[in-house]
Amino acid sequence: MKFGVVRFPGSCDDVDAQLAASRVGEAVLLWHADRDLQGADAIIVPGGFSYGDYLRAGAIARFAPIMEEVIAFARDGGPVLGICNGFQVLCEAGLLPGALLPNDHLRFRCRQVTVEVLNTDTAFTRACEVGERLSIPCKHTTGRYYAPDPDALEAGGQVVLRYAPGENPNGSLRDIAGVCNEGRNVVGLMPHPEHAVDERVGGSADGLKLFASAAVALA
Amino acid sequence: MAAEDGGLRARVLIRPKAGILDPQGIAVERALPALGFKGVSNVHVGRLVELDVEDASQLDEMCRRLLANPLIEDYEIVK
Amino acid sequence: MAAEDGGLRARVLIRPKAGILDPQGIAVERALPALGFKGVSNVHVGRLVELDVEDASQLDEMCRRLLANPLIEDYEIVK
Amino acid sequence: MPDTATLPTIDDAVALGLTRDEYALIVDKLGRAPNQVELAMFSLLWSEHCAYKHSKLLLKTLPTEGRHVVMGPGENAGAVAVGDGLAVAFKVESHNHPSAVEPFQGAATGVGGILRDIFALGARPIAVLDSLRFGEPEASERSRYLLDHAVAGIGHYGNSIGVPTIGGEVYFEGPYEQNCLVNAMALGLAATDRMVRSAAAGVGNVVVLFGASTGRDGIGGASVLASAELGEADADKRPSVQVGDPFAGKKLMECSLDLLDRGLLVALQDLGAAGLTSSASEMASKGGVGIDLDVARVPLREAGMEPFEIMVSESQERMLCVCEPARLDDVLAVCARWEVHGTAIGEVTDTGSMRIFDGDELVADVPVPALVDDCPVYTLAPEPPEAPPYPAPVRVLAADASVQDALLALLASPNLASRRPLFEQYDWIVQSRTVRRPEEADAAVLALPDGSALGVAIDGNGRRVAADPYRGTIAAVLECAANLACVGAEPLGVTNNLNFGNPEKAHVAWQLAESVRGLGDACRALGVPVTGGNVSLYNEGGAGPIYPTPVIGMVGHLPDANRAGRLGFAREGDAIALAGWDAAPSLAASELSKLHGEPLPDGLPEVDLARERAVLEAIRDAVRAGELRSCHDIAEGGFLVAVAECCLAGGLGATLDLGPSDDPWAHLFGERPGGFIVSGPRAALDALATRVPLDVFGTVGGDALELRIAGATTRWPLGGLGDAHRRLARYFP
Ligand SMILES: Nc1ncnc2c1ncn2[C@@H]1O[C@H](COP(=O)(O)OP(=O)(O)O)[C@@H](O)[C@H]1O
Ligand SMILES: [Mg+2]
Repeated sequence: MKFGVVRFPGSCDDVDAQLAASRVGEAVLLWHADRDLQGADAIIVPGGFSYGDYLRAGAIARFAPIMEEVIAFARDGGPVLGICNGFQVLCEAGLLPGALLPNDHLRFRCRQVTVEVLNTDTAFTRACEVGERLSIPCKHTTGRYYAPDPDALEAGGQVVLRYAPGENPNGSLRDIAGVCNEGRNVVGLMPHPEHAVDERVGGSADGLKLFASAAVALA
Repeated sequence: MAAEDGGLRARVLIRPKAGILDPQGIAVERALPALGFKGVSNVHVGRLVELDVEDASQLDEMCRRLLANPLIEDYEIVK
Repeated sequence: MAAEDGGLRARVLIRPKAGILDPQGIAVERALPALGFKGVSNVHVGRLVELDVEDASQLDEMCRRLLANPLIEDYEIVK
Repeated sequence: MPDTATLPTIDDAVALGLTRDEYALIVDKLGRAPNQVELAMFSLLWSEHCAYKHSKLLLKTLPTEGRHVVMGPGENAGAVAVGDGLAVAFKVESHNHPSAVEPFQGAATGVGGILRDIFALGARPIAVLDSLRFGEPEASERSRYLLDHAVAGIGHYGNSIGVPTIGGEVYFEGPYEQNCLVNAMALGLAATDRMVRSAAAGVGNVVVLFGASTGRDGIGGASVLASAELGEADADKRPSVQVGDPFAGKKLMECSLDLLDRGLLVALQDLGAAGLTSSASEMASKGGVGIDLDVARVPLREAGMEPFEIMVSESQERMLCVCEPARLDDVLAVCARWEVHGTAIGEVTDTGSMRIFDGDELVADVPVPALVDDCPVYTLAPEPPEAPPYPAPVRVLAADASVQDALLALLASPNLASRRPLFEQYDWIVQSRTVRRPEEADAAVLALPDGSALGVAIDGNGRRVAADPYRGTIAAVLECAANLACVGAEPLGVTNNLNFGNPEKAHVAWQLAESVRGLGDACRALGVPVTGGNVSLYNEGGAGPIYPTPVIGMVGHLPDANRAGRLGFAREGDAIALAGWDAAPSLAASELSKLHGEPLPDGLPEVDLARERAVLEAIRDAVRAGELRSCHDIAEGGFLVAVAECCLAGGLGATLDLGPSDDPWAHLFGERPGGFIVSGPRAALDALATRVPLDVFGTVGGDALELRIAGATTRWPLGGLGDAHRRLARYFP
């Protein structure tokens, strides 16, 4: 199992994602200007502030050369996980529905949140149980999820993760914390599972399940 | 409006789509009365992008692909 | 431009002051060629504030005290 | 040498902050009057900020030697060895005045600046801590504005560049109303044998400027030099507010570390305040060489910049390096990979002079020693004031307030309330090292690759220093050491930022001298070297000087990250003890006395440093042994506040039985160093009792804090304590 973690100028959690992924498989960094996915079986678009979040979070990064390959890989059903800024990039790239807007309180907020798994039939939640609660930190300024037709998303099982009652840190529509595409192979979420893989520094290891899921998917 | 280099100086106004919560607008609207400004309403905060372009016909595509996100924003090109 | 309620719909354009670093403008200008948009230069990114005001004479003070940061931004009021 | 402009006058020199005598000395050193560019360069390097004119002699008295020291004062930051072939570089620096003008950008560029000092050494930045001082937030809208924007600015830069902000401190006191303090500390990790110094070397080597282009940022004062050519209309071409660009900073950081990893550089130096002038001259000075620079090759953000403007510009996100000519192409290729602009702008010479060219034209020629070493240093004329010259705070707690109300008022007071509304705006987890988050322990703890960890704390209670500059500064050092002991860390090194008023005032000079004496004595007593720091003087407002505020940053090491201490009560039924104190604390200069509106006392009680050290070592050993379930030092607010904090952090109540006391108020709310609230199994507490005075006074459990003292019982449900403790949230709507 080989993970490829994209590195844009301004990516911050790329090495963390690589560390987390390497707990369940091999993990390499993919340079934004290359067009080579290095034979990765799953792609992670990590957190951070690609291109400084200037103009609009994810707006510039989604045009990086490597993204052409990631988009093609995703269209062929390859598993792609977008975390925080990566989620923003995948929405901007049209691989995931909706968009992420500035938090309703307009501040950066870093805190441990509890999310509930709604759909386990995706490339990154297979190792979870429906209704299972995961404790994962989130940290962002632009995480308020919006989609024009949330009913359709829910009906289609595209809402993968929901903030537990009272835990919505950003004003996201219907407490949506993570979504997937119709093919279930592309998943994006605002919380940072790569920062919840080691009790010692993560306060929880629940996030490991998302990476393990990718391995299960391929096994 | 003409740009120094003879090209065109274009201005793009980008607004949050109607119906989408605009917390920045709300924050401004809340702050104004506190400063003694009465009778202000319907405040919205968006983005302003100004640029020199040689080929103005590219502007619309530029807005759709990069400067604005049509899902959440409307844009207006002012030349 | 008239606002629904008969008051005035005002538009404020807020730009980075000349000479003040505009990181966003630089980032956008750098990105455009990569997207195949050539001949774009002098890109600046600012903010757009639109609001209904009953008393337009307050606008200038509003800009100085809240909407713009006079230390690093210039503003232009368009009525 | 050919003269470019009409020579500036002695009045221009004075307008630039030099004295007439200093100007005369410059003329003497050059054997002629300096031209415009040269005077601009002298005005920067002979400024208080660069030359430490009023503090150098005091700083010389600080202990800087220690077996762990890898780099001491003199480099961009200090560094200590932490085993496993690794060293930790760390330094605190101030950005007070820019933050008072534009708090968001001022604080953001302050973080950017200290991070560049760290990676200039070849150390990857792994953490930021912030130290903030503002006026009273309840009374002052300006202070609330400064707080809100400075915190957002720190988060903006640190979060965006991917370095966690793992701790900090903030105090609110009237004397900071006009002159807030924004200090930032950064830590970096490097392989000891890979660290670089900033000494330029190798005649004929190339000097490369890389990073952001150069604009008129920060050219405030120096613009008087341009008044000759520029009319009023051009005044707005002289912005002096610097805008931080963390994205450019991130690329610059990765690029610099990449260049060093590939072994392409001879020397590396950041461009901080005083820009190209101080970076290039300091590199030349440390290497005992000369440097030629061509300002015409410097990439500019704005057209028509004068040579002197290019030399003094404070534009952010720039670095200067020296490489061998054969490596230049590789260096520029690495820059290009990171989308960082790199340009060869000069070379190392054997002239011993800084020679500045504008194309072919020589526009400045100054011997390096004259710029860097020959600035006169001044001995202070200290005079203690009659009494601390600060107005008494406004009373906010009734004289007859009950113990019940006093505890709630203290927990809700801006200096004690939870800092969560601040630190939630900081990313404290990126880089996957943060073993102890804010409010989990008294010191931040960062895991190291070998399973050991770093403990870091920053502190400096200005009000206590104002009451007694010598003992107040000792207390600040002890507070940091106590925070480290609570997580089990042994102090390895200290950095400090001396924030004071105008040292030409006798009583400020006295505060500064006494404070540095206290810093030196405390560090010697604890056996901790001072490896670096910064000095910020002239912090005054209309109402006079700020509280004297030495901000102490301390870095320590603990052998096992898994045993890092926690402050919250952890288990029902655990015994709670007070450890360390051998004498009752005093209400003098305490937080309670502030709430009561009492003026500062003239002096603080004496502390026995040898004894304090023994207590700190005993606490540290007990935490390392892993048997204590919680450990928290008693600081502002005193004993009862500390216990309440243990309850809130652990989500558990406690029952305390204190028995009779001749002065219950001092007992409950008095302050003095060296006291700790520990909890755990009785056996663990008994073991600690063999080394320090220890009094078991309570039990963990329930959903309230219950206090029995002298027969009376007072009860605080945790919910109520929590509501009080969350009071700062109101300033971040
Ligand atoms: N209060 C202090 N205590 C110890 N060393 C100090 C202090 N203030 C400054 N220094 C040292 O003096 C040197 C110059 O400081 P500074 O000019 O701030 O460096 P830079 O320009 O790289 O920030 C540094 O090595 C710094 O650590
Ligand atoms: Mg430096």
